[in-house]
Amino acid sequence: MPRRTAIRGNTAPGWPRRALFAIGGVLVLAVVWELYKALGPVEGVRWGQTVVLPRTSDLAMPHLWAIFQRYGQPVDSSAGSPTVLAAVARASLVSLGIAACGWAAGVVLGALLALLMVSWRLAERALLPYVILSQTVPLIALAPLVVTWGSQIHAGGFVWKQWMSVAAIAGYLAFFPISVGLLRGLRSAPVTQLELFRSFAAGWWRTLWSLRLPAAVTYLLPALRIAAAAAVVGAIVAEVSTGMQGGIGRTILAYGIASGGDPAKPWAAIIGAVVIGLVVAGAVSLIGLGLRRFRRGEESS
Amino acid sequence: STTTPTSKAGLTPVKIQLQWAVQAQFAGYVEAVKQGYYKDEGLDVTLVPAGGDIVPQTQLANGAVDYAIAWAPKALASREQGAAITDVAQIFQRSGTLQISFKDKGITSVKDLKGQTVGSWGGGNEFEPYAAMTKSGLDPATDVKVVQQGFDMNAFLDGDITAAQAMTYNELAQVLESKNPKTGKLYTLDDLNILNWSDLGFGMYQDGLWADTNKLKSDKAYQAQTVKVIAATLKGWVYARDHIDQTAADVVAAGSQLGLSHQTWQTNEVDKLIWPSPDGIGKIDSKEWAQTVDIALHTKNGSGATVISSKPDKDAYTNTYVDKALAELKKQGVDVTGEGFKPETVTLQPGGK
Amino acid sequence: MWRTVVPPVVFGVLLIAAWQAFVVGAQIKPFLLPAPSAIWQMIHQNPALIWRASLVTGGNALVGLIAGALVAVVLAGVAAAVRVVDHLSAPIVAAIAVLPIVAVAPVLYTMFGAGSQLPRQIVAGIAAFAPVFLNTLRGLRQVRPVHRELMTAYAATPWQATRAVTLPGALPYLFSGVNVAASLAVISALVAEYFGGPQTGLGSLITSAAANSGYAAAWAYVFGAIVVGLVFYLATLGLEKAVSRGGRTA
Amino acid sequence: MTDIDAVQVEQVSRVFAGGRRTVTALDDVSLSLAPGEFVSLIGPSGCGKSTLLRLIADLDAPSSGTVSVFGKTAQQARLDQDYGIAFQQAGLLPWRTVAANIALPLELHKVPASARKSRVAELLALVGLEDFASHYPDQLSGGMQQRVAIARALAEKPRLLLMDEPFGALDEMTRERMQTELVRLAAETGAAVVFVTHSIPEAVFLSDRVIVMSPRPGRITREIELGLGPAAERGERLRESTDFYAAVTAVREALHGEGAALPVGVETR
Amino acid sequence: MTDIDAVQVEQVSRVFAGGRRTVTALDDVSLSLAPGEFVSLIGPSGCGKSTLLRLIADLDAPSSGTVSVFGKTAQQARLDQDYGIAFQQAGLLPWRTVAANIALPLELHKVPASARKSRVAELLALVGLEDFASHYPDQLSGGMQQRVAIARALAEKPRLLLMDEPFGALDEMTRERMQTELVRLAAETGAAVVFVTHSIPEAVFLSDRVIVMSPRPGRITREIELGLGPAAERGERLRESTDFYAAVTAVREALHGEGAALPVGVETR
Ligand SMILES: Nc1ncnc2c1ncn2[C@@H]1O[C@H](COP(=O)(O)OP(=O)(O)OP(=O)(O)O)[C@@H](O)[C@H]1O
Ligand SMILES: Nc1ncnc2c1ncn2[C@@H]1O[C@H](COP(=O)(O)OP(=O)(O)OP(=O)(O)O)[C@@H](O)[C@H]1O
Ligand SMILES: Cc1ncc(C[n+]2csc(CCO)c2C)c(N)n1
Ligand SMILES: [Mg+2]
Ligand SMILES: [Mg+2]
Repeated sequence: MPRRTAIRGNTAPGWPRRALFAIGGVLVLAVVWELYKALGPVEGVRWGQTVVLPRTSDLAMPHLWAIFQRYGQPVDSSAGSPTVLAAVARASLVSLGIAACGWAAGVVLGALLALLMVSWRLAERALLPYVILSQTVPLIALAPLVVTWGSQIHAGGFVWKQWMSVAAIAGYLAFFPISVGLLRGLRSAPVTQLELFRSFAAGWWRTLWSLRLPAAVTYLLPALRIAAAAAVVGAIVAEVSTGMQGGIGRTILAYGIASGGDPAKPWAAIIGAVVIGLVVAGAVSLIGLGLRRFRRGEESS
Repeated sequence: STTTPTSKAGLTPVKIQLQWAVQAQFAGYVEAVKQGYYKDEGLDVTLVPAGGDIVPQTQLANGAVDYAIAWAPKALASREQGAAITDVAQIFQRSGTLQISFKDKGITSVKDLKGQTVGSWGGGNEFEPYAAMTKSGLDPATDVKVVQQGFDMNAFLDGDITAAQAMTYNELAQVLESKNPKTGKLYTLDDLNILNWSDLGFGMYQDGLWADTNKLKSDKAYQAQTVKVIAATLKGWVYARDHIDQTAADVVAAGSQLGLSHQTWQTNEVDKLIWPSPDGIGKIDSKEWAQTVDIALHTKNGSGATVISSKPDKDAYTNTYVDKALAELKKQGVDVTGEGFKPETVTLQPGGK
Repeated sequence: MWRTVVPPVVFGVLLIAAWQAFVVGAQIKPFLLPAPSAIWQMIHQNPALIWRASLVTGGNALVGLIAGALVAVVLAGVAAAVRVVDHLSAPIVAAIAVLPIVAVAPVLYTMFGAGSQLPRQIVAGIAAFAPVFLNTLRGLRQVRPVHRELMTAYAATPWQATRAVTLPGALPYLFSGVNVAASLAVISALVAEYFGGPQTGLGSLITSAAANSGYAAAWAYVFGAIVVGLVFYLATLGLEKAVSRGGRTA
Repeated sequence: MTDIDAVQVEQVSRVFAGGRRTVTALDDVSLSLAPGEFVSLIGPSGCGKSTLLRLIADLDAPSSGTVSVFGKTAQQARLDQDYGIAFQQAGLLPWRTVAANIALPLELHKVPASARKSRVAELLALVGLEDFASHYPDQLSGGMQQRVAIARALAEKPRLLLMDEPFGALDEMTRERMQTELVRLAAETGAAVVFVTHSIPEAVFLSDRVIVMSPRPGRITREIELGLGPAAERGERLRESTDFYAAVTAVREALHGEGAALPVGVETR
Repeated sequence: MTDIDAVQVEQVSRVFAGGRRTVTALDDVSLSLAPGEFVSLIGPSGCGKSTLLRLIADLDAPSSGTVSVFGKTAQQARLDQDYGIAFQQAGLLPWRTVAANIALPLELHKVPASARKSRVAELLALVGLEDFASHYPDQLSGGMQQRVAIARALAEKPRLLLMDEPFGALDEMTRERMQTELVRLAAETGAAVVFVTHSIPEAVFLSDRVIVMSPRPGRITREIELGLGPAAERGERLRESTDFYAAVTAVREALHGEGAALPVGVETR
């Protein structure tokens, strides 16, 4: 008998408390970092030949305040050079935009695949293993192919741009969680409800729209979030792979090249990359708010 | 296709594929754009930056760009895979690849590398040290520990790599822009032992300008355009030779993400790889070419393969176009040999700022 | 068995046949797209090299996967038990989930030394951590009230309750995390080779070959990577079957 | 009966060819239902009650034999929406409000919004849930959910209602109230009903006729015609009447084979 | 009664302080149970039956009043493992075999392996599942699962059995068989039983005493002492006897307040 246990008190802390805890977590990490840097050996803790705890030199672990100071200073000595913060923010926005395109492309491709697999069992059996294996193909091998074949496309006035290659690669990473998650979600509609729709003589599309898709929302949302993170990672890797300028991936690399004399600089860019990842994941969570009514009964914590 | 679309102001659009991000390594091209030399020839040139996995010569062969800058050995390997490309101007006359180590390691000859951790970029940039080691009786697979070298020099600075690969114009500067934790001052050349592959006789042709072989054969307009591209480019390099500081500033302005002192150093060092060019900048020397081919034929890389398996055909390079361009420039009174070139002494700032 | 093996095999064969036909029919140059036959030839020529490199990369991925998964499980256990830890770790876990390899790998080589395999293993471990942590935490939270009350009724100690109910119940979740983590660990270990470490793995071979337009060779090494990924995937599936016999969670 | 039969099941068998062995869920079952007639199917677990219902609803097809509904094929009847169906679980869509759940079949069949609205209001009143129109299913008790499912089944005024243990999840009191309601509703709308249940008193209380089935292979073993008076008059009193107990005893005996209890350890499913 | 009471509930209240409003689940409830006595709790949904049972089991604590079990506090009784408990859902661990599920409490209380083995064999025989020892729960029917849960509750030969609607999920026939078994088991082991149910016939069939409760606030409204003869002799015949029907009617009336049916639309939970 489906007795509801929903009466349980809502023990999850509210928004402000959660945010406080999150800040606390970051602070704890910061303290651990600085403590280890202060107390750990410069050469790192070794176990036999390998370093098992990191080196504490400024090169390996710059002071956190050095990183934050670096944000306020100009990128380089040339006239009119923007601050690192401005440069990282601009590069992050570029990557964010590309990742968003890649994410959208991945969502469309992943959804199409999921629909194909859900409507045709044989397709699922034949395709699913390859969907999984597709993710073990390294981007190093893929990037040149994407760039090469992309440049062959000239349809009308359309010209394949470099950022499109980056977005395509981001999409390649993003489609995977979508196709797997959505497939599960579309299959999650209970048999009784599917039969109900059959008893209403509802067609395949109606059933998809009114039943399968709403039922898939709880699976789709985490998939969208994972796909967003994957798209960001994909965009950043692909920027480096394809040599695209202006994004945060390229910035990380460029600042990394300078790290020998300016160790805080690459960290400033890395933090930028993590922030876009979090922003994108957070933005996708907002989609979840819009779809709240499809998530009734989902556990809050 | 033979139809060359015209862009704004009747200029012909041309794309040149760089090997890397915009930096002073490509100063001549940057200046040819900046000083309007391409425009004077009726060309609207776009410099296309590359990244880790983009192979410039492949981009050229599949028509994504009109010209590409490439290292000869890698370009020859691509030719064996069917890429129809031709070296039409060999800008860098000397190889700029070094193997550097700290003085206290005592590595003064190739033989001293035995048993050491040797850095390598892989990806076709490793043939010079491999050839040198093989010649000296070292087996790169067993006698040294080859470690992948990343984009930064931290592994070298931390001592994880004893002898690191370095371009005179880039990674060497990265080291010299770093502080020696023991002294708190920047490292200097006195702290380093340097093996210079070019001086040791293992140099292979590096940055050259490559064009599409088939179009060179059949497309008159492309032939004429190639001469123009080369002429303007060489003029850019002349400017870079004569205005080192301005060039460095222009490179930074063109979007290089490294600092000014680094780009000044880089301009100066790149100039050294070009000037003086007694035969005229861009000329391919058949003896040097033969050395490149010879090393490419006989040196095995980490996976046991040689760069190329047979001698390249005669389309691999030609001086036809560079000769025309040089003649043109000489008529304009441009100094294309740089006999009197004197490198400057550049002071690097911490972090290359 | 028949139904699960035949369709993917047939699809794979068709795919490869179409690829071969395209390359041969349209006379695609090898530097644009290598033919499957050419790739196969490269595999055939150099099986020992691919095998050795696969062992290196696969070994790093395995160490990373095991370490990352262990840390994730332990931390998930603590987070499930102590709410404060859960809330404190939330932003850090979220950040780890979006850390790009390109950003962390160079830093790790600087922190742990570029001459060893450890940074690669850490990269693989970081990649494996997030999915295992998040799934396991969900699994640990999913203990059915009946089971929890049963343990109270039996006056079971917390450790007994954990062992008898919480851990076994969380296993399927843990494994669905491990399944995702497996292929992530492989790809991450491989990409990390790009930024440092001994040049003995598949990643080094792939870049090296690709830079010389040796795409047939590059794809022969990619084939090695795919096989390693497949082995990991099947191994985690098999492990799941072996450990969680007895069927579904409630 | 002058009308066409509401349901006509003729010599129907249904064999499931499972992995290792085949299961004969129904073996040569025949059954007919007059319009407006209320028939209950009762029998031990696995005797094929649900299977029979699903064949009538064209959610499954017989291995042999024919099923016709109002003189058409079961499939045509389904496409014409001649029946309403309710399952053991309410099967409401959790993301739709009560009103939207009831409106679902109307929406699917493109009934205009205004007509839909008034019909939903009618149905809400019928099942006594006017105040809950904009609640979501998880805000309702099990009994209320079941009433929503029943309202949904009635939405298109079907001439035939198929119900598979719709009250299984309810507590005894709610269940008895729902039974009273159902009898009233069926009488009011004149619908024929096929009602699957495990409960003997429920079957007796509701039906004009109880059909007793036995498993392996699924067969109809007895049909018991009941004469407990017109639907409208059934109520609490009936449940305590001697007639009622007599009928319950009769069905129990038909079901258990005259008191021959099975030994423990032999499962009937 | 010369013995100490098996259960002694004295003036117990339980108030849940929920988000917006407080719910008085039990209000001043007193109850005592002699050793070996079989008592059923019956009442509409939400009247506090489960809450009362959980207080006795020390799975929850009263807001006021005291609960003692065999003269000790409920907590002490729980720690001493004086009771066995079975919930509405069987609550078996899906990753343990039938035998391992039954052995669970013995394992947790460090009964040596050999003793455990023989006790499990005994229990399997008791519930007629000897052949299913190494099956997993998902390979069993609902009724078989419930029997495993009961065997588990009996594993440590408790002097008190607490059962919360253990037969709710079973079909009528299996349910009746399980009832017969339970009466026999309780009589054989001499255990006192507190049995929660929604089914009037079930309460009547099983119990020495039926306790009727009413909701909001949860109170005991009636206790009905039954004299249907010794446990061992109850069987199919009893269910059809006039005494049985009379008792069922008596409980029904106690429960429904003499035929005063509630209007549809007012939920009792
Ligand atoms: N899809 C199926 N595949 C194989 N066997 C099936 C399938 N559906 C039903 N059966 C079998 O057919 C028989 C009848 O099943 P059915 O669901 O009709 O029983 P039932 O009378 O409704 O039982 P219950 O009272 O438990 O609902 C059972 O033995 C069952 O195992
Ligand atoms: N943890 C809780 N928090 C708040 N209220 C509760 C909680 N547990 C029970 N209640 C409330 O206490 C009352 C009694 O609940 P209880 O579960 O004891 O009822 P019950 O008689 O067992 O009902 P049912 O027949 O549905 O099982 C109900 O109104 C319920 O909503
Ligand atoms: C992974 C990796 N590959 C190559 C280089 C070296 N590199 C950077 S620029 C340049 C000259 C050609 O443009 C060369 C050889 C590196 N640092 N890291
Ligand atoms: Mg059924
Ligand atoms: Mg209860």
